[in-house]
Amino acid sequence: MSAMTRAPLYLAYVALACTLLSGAVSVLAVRRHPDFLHFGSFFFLFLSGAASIGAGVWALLAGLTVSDRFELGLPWLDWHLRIDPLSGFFLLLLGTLALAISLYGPSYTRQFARGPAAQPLPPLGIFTALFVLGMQMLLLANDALVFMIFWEMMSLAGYFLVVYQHQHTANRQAAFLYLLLAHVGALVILLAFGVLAAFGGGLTFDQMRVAHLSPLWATLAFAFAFIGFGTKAGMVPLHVWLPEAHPVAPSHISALMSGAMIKMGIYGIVRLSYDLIGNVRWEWGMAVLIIGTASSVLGVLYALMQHDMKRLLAYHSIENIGIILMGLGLSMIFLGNGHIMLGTLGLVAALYHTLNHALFKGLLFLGAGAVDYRTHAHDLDQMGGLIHRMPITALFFLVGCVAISALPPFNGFVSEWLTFQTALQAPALHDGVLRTIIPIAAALLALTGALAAACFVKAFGIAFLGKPRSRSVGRAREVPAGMLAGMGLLGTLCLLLGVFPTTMIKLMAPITQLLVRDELPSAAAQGWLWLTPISSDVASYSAPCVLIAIVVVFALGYFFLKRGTAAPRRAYAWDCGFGHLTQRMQYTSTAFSQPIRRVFAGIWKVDEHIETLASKGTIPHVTSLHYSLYTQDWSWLKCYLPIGRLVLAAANRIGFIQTGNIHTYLKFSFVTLIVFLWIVS
Amino acid sequence: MDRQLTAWALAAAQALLFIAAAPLLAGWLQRVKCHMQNRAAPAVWQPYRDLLKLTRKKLLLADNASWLFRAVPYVVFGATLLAAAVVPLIAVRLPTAAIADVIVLVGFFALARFFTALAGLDIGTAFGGMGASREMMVAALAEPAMLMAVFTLSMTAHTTNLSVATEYILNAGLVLRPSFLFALLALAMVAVAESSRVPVDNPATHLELTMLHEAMILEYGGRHLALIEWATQIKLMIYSVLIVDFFFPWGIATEFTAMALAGGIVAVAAKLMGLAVLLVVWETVMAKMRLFRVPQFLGFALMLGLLAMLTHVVLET
Amino acid sequence: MGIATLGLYNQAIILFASLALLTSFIMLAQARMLPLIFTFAWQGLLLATVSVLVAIVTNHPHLYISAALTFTLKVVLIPWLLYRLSGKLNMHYDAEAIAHPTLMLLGGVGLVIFGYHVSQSIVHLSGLATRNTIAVSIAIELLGMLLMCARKSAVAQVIGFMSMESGIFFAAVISTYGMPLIVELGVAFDILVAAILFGVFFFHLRDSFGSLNVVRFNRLSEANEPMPLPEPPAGEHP
Amino acid sequence: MSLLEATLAAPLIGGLVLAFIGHRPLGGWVNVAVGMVTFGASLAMALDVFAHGPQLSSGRMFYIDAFNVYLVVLTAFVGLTTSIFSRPYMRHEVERGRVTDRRLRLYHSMYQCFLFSMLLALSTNNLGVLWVAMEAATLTTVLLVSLYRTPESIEAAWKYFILCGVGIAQALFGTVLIYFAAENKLGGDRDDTLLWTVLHNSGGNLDPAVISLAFVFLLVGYGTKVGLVPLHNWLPDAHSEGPTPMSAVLSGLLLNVALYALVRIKMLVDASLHTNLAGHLMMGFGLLSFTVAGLFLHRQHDVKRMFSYSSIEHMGLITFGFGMGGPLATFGALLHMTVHSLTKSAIFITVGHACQLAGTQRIDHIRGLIRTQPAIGWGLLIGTVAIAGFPPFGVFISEFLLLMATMKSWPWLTIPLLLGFGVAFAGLFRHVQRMVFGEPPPGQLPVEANMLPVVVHLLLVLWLGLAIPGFLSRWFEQATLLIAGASPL
Repeated sequence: MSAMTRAPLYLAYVALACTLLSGAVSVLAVRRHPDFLHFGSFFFLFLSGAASIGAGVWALLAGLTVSDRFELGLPWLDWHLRIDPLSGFFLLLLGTLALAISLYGPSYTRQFARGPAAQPLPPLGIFTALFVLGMQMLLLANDALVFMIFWEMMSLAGYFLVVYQHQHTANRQAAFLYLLLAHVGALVILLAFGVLAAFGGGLTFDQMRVAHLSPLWATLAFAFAFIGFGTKAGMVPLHVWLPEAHPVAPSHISALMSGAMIKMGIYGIVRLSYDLIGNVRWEWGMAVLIIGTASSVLGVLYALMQHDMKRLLAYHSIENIGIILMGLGLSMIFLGNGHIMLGTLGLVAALYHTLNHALFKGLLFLGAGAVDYRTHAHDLDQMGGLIHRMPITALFFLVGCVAISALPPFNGFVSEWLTFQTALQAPALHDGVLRTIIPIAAALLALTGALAAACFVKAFGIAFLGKPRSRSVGRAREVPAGMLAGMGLLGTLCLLLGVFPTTMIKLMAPITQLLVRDELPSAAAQGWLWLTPISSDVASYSAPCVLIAIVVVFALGYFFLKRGTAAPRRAYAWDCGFGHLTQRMQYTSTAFSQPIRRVFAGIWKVDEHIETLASKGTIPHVTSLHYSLYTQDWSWLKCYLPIGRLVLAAANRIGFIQTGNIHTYLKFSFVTLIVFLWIVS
Repeated sequence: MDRQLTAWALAAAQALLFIAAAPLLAGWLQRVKCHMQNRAAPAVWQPYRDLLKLTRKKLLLADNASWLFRAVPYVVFGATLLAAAVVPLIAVRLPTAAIADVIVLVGFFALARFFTALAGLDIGTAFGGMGASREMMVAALAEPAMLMAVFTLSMTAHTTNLSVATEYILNAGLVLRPSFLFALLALAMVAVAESSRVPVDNPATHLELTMLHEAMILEYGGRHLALIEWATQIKLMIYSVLIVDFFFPWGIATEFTAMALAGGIVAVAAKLMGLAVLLVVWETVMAKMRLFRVPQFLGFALMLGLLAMLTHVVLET
Repeated sequence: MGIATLGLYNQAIILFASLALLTSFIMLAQARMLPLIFTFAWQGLLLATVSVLVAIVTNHPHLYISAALTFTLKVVLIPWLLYRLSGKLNMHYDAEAIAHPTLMLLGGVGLVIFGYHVSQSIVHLSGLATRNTIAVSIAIELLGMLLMCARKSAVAQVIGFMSMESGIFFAAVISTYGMPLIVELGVAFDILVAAILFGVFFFHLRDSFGSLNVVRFNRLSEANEPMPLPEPPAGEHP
Repeated sequence: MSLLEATLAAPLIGGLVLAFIGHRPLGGWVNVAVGMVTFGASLAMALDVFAHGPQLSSGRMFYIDAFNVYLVVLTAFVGLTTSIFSRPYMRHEVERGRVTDRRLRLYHSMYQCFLFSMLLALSTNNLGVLWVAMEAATLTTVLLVSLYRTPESIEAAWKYFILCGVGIAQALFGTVLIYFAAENKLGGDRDDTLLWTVLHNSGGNLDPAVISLAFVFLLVGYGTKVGLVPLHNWLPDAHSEGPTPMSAVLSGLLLNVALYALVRIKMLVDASLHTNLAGHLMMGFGLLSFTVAGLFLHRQHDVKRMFSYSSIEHMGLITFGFGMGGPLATFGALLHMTVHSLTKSAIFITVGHACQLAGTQRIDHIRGLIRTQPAIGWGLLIGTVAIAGFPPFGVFISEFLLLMATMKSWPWLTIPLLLGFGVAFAGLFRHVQRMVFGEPPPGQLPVEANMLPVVVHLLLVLWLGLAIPGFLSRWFEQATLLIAGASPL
């Protein structure tokens, strides 16, 4: 019996071993044998991903909680490991992404083996492995020490991956900022554990679970945890590192970071507030809801102003983290007010969106990587027309765009719909203020969704549609099969999770059982076809029907309209009769977002520069006009820069201690002596 | 089981009726408008003729149109069709209503809009880009306003399911809810914006400065254009029916007898005609506003929606 | 108890101790090099005498050894060394301007009072009749440090250092009749080596700085070259 | 106890021998050999102690207990590895003409004498001898700091000499006062009164007034050598101007030894003083040094200077830990002593090679190490990561423990501590990153480097970070029991 019940943990060990092997193999990937990375390392990563999926699914299906310990660490504190449905769920998420990038990586990393972007390969493999290992272990950790060790290992490995192409200044600056904030965040998390340990009388999670905290201390611990993990998750205003770090990393790493790493922040928040601290309070929920709303709206608004593809995606990670936090916040509010079922619904919505975001954001980053791989273009305003050159990549990228814009029948829509449903139950609360604030948050969520749609119309339209805006883009080719397979996997999952939500929600029942001792019995009450979170009278959604309907429309259109008609004739675009079109007449990304920039002016620090060059002559007329636009993040200008300046100013001030004059030094020790003598006598 | 079948059959029939009637509404609208503006009016059936003609035309595509460009009309039409299928037109308690609630309805519109905008960008014309950019801006502001209005209703009815909500309001009888008034106004303004009517947009023009929706579909022709035009008409009808259902549901059939259904048809037809007249009056007295006054217009709608929600929470519970 | 009630030896101890204190003050005020060295030697002599007297009073014979050590080091070796060096560096007759001499003397007086205040809490342990001389020893130590803080010449600093040492030795003698032998020998050895090393350094310093004025030794100052403050980024565009 | 005498004799004899043959090519090897002998002897002695518990030498001259035994081993070990590193390094210096034969001889001989004095200071049972050894450590190193005879180095040496001399003089006064107190209470045989064993056993009945005075003098005295702000000013100069092997042992070992002396004194003081005065003073000093040094890191332009400030920072942290007392904090502080000296000496070794590579110590002129010589680049980077307190390295564990202890006993002190960590990390990393990454300046060539010591040190630190081996943890526990009077278990 024990073998069967402990199986998830053993599978997890297999995954860890494979990760280590993948790191070990890539040590051999010196310049002469790059295949050790391309095949050896990624092969083991594939196995590791598969194993962690297995472990996670097993733990979820069986609703098992298995723990284990090793004679490591401190003399009086072993390493405690444990796998339960929650960590299983995140292992599943992580494994899926690992699987995808291990399919995608072998071809993608060839650009580092030789050519202009050549880099030593072993670090890439080793730190990718350590990165994954850190995440797997922190998910399995069952005491604060192990958790912190591997939390920091994850951050550190991430640093080395961000700085991998270190000849670019941008990479170095981004990596430094990333590591700094990661370190500070980790220290704050440490404080949260410190509070729990002080009350629980020990560093193991089991001791913390049984600790009895006064509301004040519990709130303090939660605040520390929220700030610390929020830094990693990239919530506003602690997000500044994210849009710097994600774009400069290699794309499969960006996928892993944006898809998995920032989710570890969510995992931490859930683990601490629901599991370790326990009995959630609605005030926390308020904080989380407000921060989440701010993150989502600001994230998408900043994303709209970006024209670097990966930067844009990075800001959307902030937005989606905000949506997840909104779900969590609603769940906490309802739980705090004693509505267990609604709290469960919010939690499910949040976790569902976590998984969805991992899938489509991973997909989008891989797509951006594919474009970069063929065209070496990051700037949207240099792309265009790629749908003709890279049709399959375009299809997958489109799937990602539709999914992240929360459009039915894809997965992004389901989780946002669940969040809406949770929000709409606000009347169940007694507090009138909550009842008003929550729907407003919901409306802002709607705004976020609409803006996201706008942003991805821009991203896909400018990059893949229209005409190529630069020569290298015009000459692009489709990417190798491996990369397509990686994207295809994630794209398919996006569709499946969108069409069969009931199955997924059933799978997540053990998590809510573990955390809030409840699940959603009504969700699939009407059968797999109908998603009815609360009851069929309140709300229902049938994704399969939607999919079928659209397919049917296509079929009918084919039969009644297309069949028998001649093949369409091709001609110049009409364009209201204006003459020849050049690619320079197309809308650029900057132009596309101009109306929204005007509507929401003031959210950004916008500096526009227009330089006109007038011709000589009796009638001067403008010969050339150069327009440039910078949008900057207020939180950077108003928060981080001042802190940096403050520290450096203090450092400069304090220089007087080291004057170099020995008399000063002697006086220091003399005065110290006198003062102390005075104190004691 | 038998009852189930009839229900499904009815639902299918209603959906078909819905999409079939949509051009009629457009035609009626056109006719009334011409009368009001002292112009010679086309027949009410004119839209049908147009659609038929378009489907017969030979398809002409811009030279760098991609597969996406050709798929978009079907996606748009499919999404709109689904939206039509879930809105109770003549009867409530129809099973199709369970496929999607009002939030999903908004999702369908968003889906259609998303792909239309992409199609606008596909050819690479300046007009297409302009249309897409402006349309998305308008949508970004319209969607939250609409949801605020809808949330007010669904909070009152404790459901987001259209059919159930309609039935609730029907059974509640005539209650003078200030929140409903505000919600009605908000929804009407959003409807005007979303179905690209004056003052936000002007469907009857191809001037660079005034186009929003038209600019995106400039490059379409033949059956593609037919599908999109039809979808637009259906969309207008959906909005009108929503307003009717939510605020004046009386007369809609609650049981599946021939009498009741006939009554439902008559009632909804009458209500729609009345609504159309109101819309025409509005369109005649209003002038198309500058693009950057549209945000203020929609902002006002959002404000109304918020007001509706607040009054609901503060005064009505 | 009044000094009158003490025996002659004890009175002598107190007398010589106070004279040693006086020499510290003289060193503080003494601007010229040669007299400074001689004063230091005198101080050593006084302290050696005191330790002999203490040895007689409390008949601790091994105090003679520490007295001898003090004599050889503080009266003979180190002054001689300094004399030779300052001769080699021909600075016998150069004098330095002392900043605020009166102020410094007043400060010295303050230090004496402070030393007395500090010693108050501990003297009651000493069985010695002349226990208050502990205050004097503390004062000598602190005055030596003050000298180091005040003087610009490296040689003067060394003298200040040495007089600190002698103050400590003095404290050891009168409070505890001297330290264990091995410690005393070790300390003496260290001081001797230190003195020699100081001599070596005088030459190095002179060679590389051209003078023994310690104020000039500030190449390693960090006060200059501060860090530039970060500026707002110029936007994401390159 | 012959093993201990061997441990002490080896470096002494080695120093004498090297005083004659130090300049020969053989000298470097002899240096290494002596280091090996010392390390072997110390290890054997440690195992002996580990087997039979604390040992008092005949004549009660030396005393080895759980606290100092592992410091002895650590000192011998780092001495050995640094001598391994210093052989090629000094040869390179001779080739560059920065060092003559005479000075090379001086260097080798003094290196061993320095080790001897530190081992003596650690293992002696007599507080007076402890003082003598500390002073001897200063005297042996002061000429090495000025080995290059540049004006800067001589100035640095002078400041080192004067400041440490003055400080150590205060310590002497403190020792005298302790003797005074002890001699009053215990009386007995005069030569025993300064013996640690005697004093410690007599614990409690020394006169508090005298002891607190003594502690002030000793704190200021030995604190100067530990490098506590504001007595630290000599430290950056001495570390940055001397030859790199000296910097490695100074900051890796000397600071430890001084801190060791301070902690011994604190044990005495706590025993007889029933207030927590000593602890509070040390905490204040430690916290001040920690924060101030962290700020100073930001404004450095010389790489060795920067890392010496990081040493000040960590010493401050350890002092804070010891001052806080309590089993958890003491355990953390002991662990931190070990990992810090291992990591910091490894870093200085790497930095030495890096400076030879770039031909300068200016941070602004050191670039792209990882391109020119990956071994050095990675060594420096990983060393910095380790010292910055990132897992899985041991420094993280000790800082974790210290934070937890602070959280338990002084919750509100965690805030300055955390700020300090953040500031220090930023200050350290902003410079190191620029040196390691980026494009190397044209014409930068690899140098002959022996990275073995670095690898060994970092592996040890990694080991300590993942799992503290049983015997070591038992040592730490015994030491904790000794110092804090309770075991963390």
